[in-house]
Amino acid sequence: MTLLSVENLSVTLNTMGGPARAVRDMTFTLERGETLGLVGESGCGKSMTALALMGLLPETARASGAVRLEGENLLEYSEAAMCRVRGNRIAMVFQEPMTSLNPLHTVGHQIGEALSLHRKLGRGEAQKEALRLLEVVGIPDAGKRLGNYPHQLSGGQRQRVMIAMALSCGPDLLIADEPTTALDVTIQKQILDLIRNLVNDLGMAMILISHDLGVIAQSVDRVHVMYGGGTVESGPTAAIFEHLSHPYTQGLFAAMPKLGQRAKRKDGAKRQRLNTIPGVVPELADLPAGCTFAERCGLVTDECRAAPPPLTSVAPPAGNASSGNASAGIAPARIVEDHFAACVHLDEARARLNSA
Amino acid sequence: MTQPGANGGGETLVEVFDLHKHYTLPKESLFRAAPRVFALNGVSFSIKTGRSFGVVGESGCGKSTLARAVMGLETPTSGRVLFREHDINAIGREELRQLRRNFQMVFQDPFGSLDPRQKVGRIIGEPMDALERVSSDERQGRVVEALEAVGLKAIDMDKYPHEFSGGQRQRIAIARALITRPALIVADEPVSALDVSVQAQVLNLLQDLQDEFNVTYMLISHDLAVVEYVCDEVAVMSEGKIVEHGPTEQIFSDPQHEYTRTLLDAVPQVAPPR
Amino acid sequence: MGANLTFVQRCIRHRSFVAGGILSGALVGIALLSVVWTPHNPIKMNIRGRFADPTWNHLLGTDQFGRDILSIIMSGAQNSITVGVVAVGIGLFFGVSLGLLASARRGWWEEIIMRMSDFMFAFPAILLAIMLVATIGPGAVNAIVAIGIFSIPVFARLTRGAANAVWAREFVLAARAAGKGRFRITVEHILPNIVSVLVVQTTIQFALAILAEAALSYLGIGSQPPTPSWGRMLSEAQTMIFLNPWLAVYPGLAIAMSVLGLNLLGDGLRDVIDPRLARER
Amino acid sequence: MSLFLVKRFITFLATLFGATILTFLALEILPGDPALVILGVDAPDSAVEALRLEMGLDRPAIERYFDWISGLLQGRFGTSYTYSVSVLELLEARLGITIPLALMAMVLSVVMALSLGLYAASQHNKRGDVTVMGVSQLGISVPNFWLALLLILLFAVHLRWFSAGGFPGWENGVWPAFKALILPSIALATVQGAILARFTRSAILETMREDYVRTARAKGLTRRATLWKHVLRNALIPVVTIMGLQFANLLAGTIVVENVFALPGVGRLILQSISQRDVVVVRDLVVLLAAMVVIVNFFVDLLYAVIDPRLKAHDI
Repeated sequence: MTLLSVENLSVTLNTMGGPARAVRDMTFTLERGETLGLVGESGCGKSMTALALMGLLPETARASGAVRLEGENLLEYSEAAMCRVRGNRIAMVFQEPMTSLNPLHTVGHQIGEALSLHRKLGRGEAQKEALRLLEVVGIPDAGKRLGNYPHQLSGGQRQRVMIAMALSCGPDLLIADEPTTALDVTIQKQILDLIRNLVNDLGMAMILISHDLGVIAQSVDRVHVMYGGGTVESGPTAAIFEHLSHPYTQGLFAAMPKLGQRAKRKDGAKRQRLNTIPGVVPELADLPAGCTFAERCGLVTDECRAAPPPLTSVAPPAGNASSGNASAGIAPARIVEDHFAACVHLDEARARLNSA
Repeated sequence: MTQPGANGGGETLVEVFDLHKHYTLPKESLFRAAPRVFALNGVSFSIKTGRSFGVVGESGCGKSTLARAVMGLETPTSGRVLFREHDINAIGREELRQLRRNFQMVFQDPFGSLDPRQKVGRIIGEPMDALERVSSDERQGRVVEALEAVGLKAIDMDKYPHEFSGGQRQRIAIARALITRPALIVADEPVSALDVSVQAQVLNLLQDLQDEFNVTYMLISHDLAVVEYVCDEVAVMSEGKIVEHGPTEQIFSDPQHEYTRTLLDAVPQVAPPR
Repeated sequence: MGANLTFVQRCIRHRSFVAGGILSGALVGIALLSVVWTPHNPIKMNIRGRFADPTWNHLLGTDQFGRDILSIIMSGAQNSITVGVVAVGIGLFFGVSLGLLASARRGWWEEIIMRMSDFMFAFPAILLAIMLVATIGPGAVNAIVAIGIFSIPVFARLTRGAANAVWAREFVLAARAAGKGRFRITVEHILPNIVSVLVVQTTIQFALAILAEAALSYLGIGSQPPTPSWGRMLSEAQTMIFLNPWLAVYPGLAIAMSVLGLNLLGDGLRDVIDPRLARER
Repeated sequence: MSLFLVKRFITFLATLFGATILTFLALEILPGDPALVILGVDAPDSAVEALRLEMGLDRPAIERYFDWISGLLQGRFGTSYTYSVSVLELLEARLGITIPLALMAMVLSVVMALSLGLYAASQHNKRGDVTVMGVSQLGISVPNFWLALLLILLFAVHLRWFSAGGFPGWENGVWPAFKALILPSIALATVQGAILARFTRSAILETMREDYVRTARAKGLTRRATLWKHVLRNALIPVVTIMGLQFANLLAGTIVVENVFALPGVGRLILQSISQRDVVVVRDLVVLLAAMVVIVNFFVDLLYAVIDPRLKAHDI
C-alpha cells in the first residue's frame, strides 16, 4: 500500500487581509524508501504543506483535501489520534537547531521523551535507546552528551540531536524543513549526508523542504517546485534539472549564481548578468485567478490569466512524440513519463530555454 | 575622487595591516582569567580602486568584524586600517567624520537596517545630513538621484520602509550608501536574506552601479557562488585569519589551501542542464 | 489588527482602549470642571446637615461635617491628577534621561545606573516614600516627590532595556557608519523607536501614582486638610464605617475607576500604537 | 556553586549595605532633635544636653553609623526613645503578626496567580481568558486599603463573620489569631495576585510560541502535556523574577493594611515611630524590612539557578 498519498491538499489561512490560500491543491504520493523535495522561495507554501501533514497548522488555518497515511486520512483524525501519529509514524526536523530544543531539559531527556510516550519505555530503557541514537547520528562522546543541555552543544550537534529525536520511534516518514539553512556549508554537507544515509539505511520515506536548488538536487529522488502555494513543476530530480520546463523553474535556476562559472568566461569578457525574474512574489491573500506566476512571466497571455493551468506531462502523448519534440530539440529518450509542469506555454518555454 | 586606471584597477584605496581584534568574554570562573575570543588574528590585505574584493568564510570566522573594522565602527586591538593612506583609527574624530563620505556600508538584514520610524527620503539622506549642510533643494535632488540609480521612484521618498518588499528595501539601503558618492562600499552579506530571484536583481544592481560610478566593493559573504560572481579578488577567512587570498578565478578553480577546498567541496551543486 | 487600518480606526476598534479612554477622559474632565464649578463648596462645613442621605441637592449625600460628598470627590480628582502629572513627570524626565545615558554609554555608566535602580527596586517603594515624607515632613508636595522618585528606576530600567534593543539594530550601525554621534543617534533613532513603550508605561505609572498617593493620604502623610483627597476621605470614612458605610464606598470607587481607566488605556495603547508590539506580546 | 550565585551574593551584600547608608542618611537629616522630642520642648537645656551625651548624639555621624552597624551585626538593636525598650523586644510580638501575614498573602497571591494565569493562557482568547483578564484588570485597579475596607464592610459590618480589626494574640489560641489575619491577607494578596496572574498568562503565551514547543508537539505530546512539561518551567523564569520584586510591594502593603485592620505589626510600629520621631526604631525597622526584601530576592536568584541549567554551566 502507498505509504503517503496527498490529494488536493489545500490550506487556507485566515489573515487580516482576508483568507489566504497558503497551499493550493498539492497532490503527490510517496513510498517507503522514496525521497521527495519541495523547493521554492519564501511564502510559496512549502512549510505550510509540512505543517499540514503533521497536523500542526496554526489555529487560524484550515486544511482540506486528504492526507492518506497507508490509506487513512489524517485530516479526519482526532487530535488524540494525531498525537499517536506525530513523532511515531511521522517525525519532523525543523530549521532552527538553536531554538528548537528546550533549553531546560537535557538532551537525553528530550530524545527519550518520544520513546517513553510512544514506545512506553521506562526511564532507563529510554536513556539507553537515546544513547544508541546519539551514536547513530554521529555525536562523539555520546555517553557524556546525554546529560548535556542544549546550550552546551554547537549548532551542528544540536541539529544531530534533533535528527536523533525525530528518528527515535522509527518513523515511516521524516519531514525535514530547511534542516540546514541555519548552518554553515561544511556542517550542511555533513547533516545532509547523515540524513541521506539514515533514510537509505532505515528505509523510511522523506520529504525535504528547501529553498536551495543545490541542496534539493543532491538529496532527493523527486522534486516538486512550488510557487504561490501550488506545484508548478514536478518530476524525478534528474529529469527536472535536465529539462527545466516551467518558466518559473527556469527563471529560478537562471537567477542563481553558480560556482565555477567565472572560469568559463572568456578572458577579458565583461561580467555576465544574472537572469532575473521581474516583480515580486504575489500576496497569498490576493492571488490571481489564473496562473500565479503570470504577472512575472515573459510568456504570459490572456489564457494564463483566465484559469489556473493544469499540471500536464512534459512528455508529449506517445503518438506525436517525434513531431512535438523536434522543435524543442530534446531527445525523446530523455523525456520521463512522470515529469509534469503547470504551464499552458510549455513548448514555448522549453524552446526558449534551448535557444538561449 | 581619484581617477581610476583604464582597466578599473588603479591605486590602492584601502590597506589593512596585521589587524587583530580580541574580545573579552564574561568571566566563567572566579579564579581563571576571562576567556578571550580572537575575532581577527592578524589580517592584512589591500583593495584597489574600482575592484571588488570578496571575503568568504563561515560564521564566526571574523569576516563581519573585519567589515566593521574597515568601516571604523570597531576599534582594532592592534594593526592599522588605511583609507587613502589615512589611518582611520589615528586621525581625529572630526577628520574621520569627514572621511566617512568616502566609504559607506550596506547591511545584511533589509528589515533591520532601515529605521521603521523614518521615511525613505530621510533614511537615504542620512549619511549626507551627518556630514554636511546641504540646502533642502539639493538634498531632495540628490535623494531622488540615488533612488533612481537603484531603480526606485522619486515618489518612494515619502513612504515608510514597511511599505517595501525585502529586495526593494535592500535597494533603499544601497541608495543610502550611494548618496555621498563614496569610493568604497562595504557590503556585509547584502543578499543572504533575500530569495534567489530577488538576490539576482540586487547582484545585477551592484554590478551596474560599479560600472556607472566606478565604486569599489568589499563584499562579505558566506555564499561562495555570490562572491565568485561579484568579486575580482577573494580572501578566504577561517578563525580570524585569511588562509588564502588571490584572484577569484584562481581561488575557485585551483584552491591551494585545504580549508578552501573543503569549503568549495561542501557547496551543493546543481548540474547545469544539458 | 489590519496593518492597513489607520491609527484612528485601530483606536476605535479596540474595546479596552475605548473604555480606558472614556474613563480617563472623565477623570480629566471632572478635574477640570471642578476647578470652575462643583455643586457645593467642597470645603464648607454644615454640621446641621451631616450624614445626609442622597437627595437631588446632595447627589451622594454629605459627610460627618455636612460637606457635599460629590463636590469633594470632584475636587479630589484635581489632587489625583496633579500628583500623577508631577510624579510621573519627575520619573519620566530623570528615568528616561538616565536610561538613555546608560544605553548610549554602556560600560561603567550603565553598570552604575542599573545597580542604583536595582537597589531602588529592592527597597519597598512605599517604605522609602514614608521615610522621605517623614524626613521632610508630611504634605502633598513631599508625597508627590517621593512617588516621583520611585518611578525613576522604573523608567530608567525600561528605557535602557528598550534602548539597548534599538542600539543593537542594524539601522543604528548604519547611522554610525554615516558618521553620526551618540547624541544624534539617541535623539533621531533611539527615542522615536521607544516612544510607544514609554507612552504605555507612562499611563501605567500614572495609575500607580494615583494609588500611591491615595495610600499615603490614607496613612495621613500625603496631602493635608483641607485639600480634598480621596485617600484621606477613606481614612475619615473608616472611623464611621459602622455609622455610615457608604462614605467608604464612593472615594474608593473614584480611585478604582481612575486607575482602571488608565490601565485599560495603557493596555489599549500598547496594541494600538504599535501593531507589531502587540503581536510580540 | 556557580559564578552566577557568587555574583548575586555580592550584589546581595552590597544592597544591604546601601540600604543601611540610605536609611542612616535619611534619618540624619530628619528635622527635630531626638533629645528634644523625648524630653519635650520645655525641657531645660542642661537636661537635653545630658541626654544628647547619653545617646551619643554629640559624636560624629560616621562613628555613630559604625556603632549602629556593628551593633546590628552582633544582633544588638537600639533602644527605643519612646518605649525605652530594645527594638528587638518591640519586634518580637510584632513580627509574629507581620511575617505570618506576609507569608499568607504571598502564598495566596501565588496560588491565585499561577492557577488563574495558567487557566487564562490555556483558554487563550476564549471566554474564560477574557473573564479572568477582566477580573484581574479590576483587581489591579483597586487600592488594597479600600479593598480592606470593603472586606470589613461585607464580612465584619454586614455578615459579622470576622471582627473589623484588632489582633487577639497567638497565646489565646491559633485559630482566633489566624482568623484575624484572613481578611488582611486577602486584601494584600488580591492586588499582587492580579498583577502576577496577568504576567503569568503573558509569560506562558509567549513561551508557547517558542520553537521547542512546536518540537514537543511534533513528538506527539498533547497540547496539555506540552504545557506542563515544556511551557510551564520556561515560563516560570520571568514569573519568579516578578514574584521576588512583588515581595517588596507586599511588605510595603502590610504597612497600610495593618493600619486598616489595626493589627499591631511591624508596619504599624514604623508609622508610629515616624510620627514620634523615634529614630532608633525607624532605622532598625527600615533596614529589617529592606533586608527581608533583599533576602527574598536572593532566594529568587537561587531558585533561578535551580530552574535554569544555563546559569549553573560554569563552575568556579
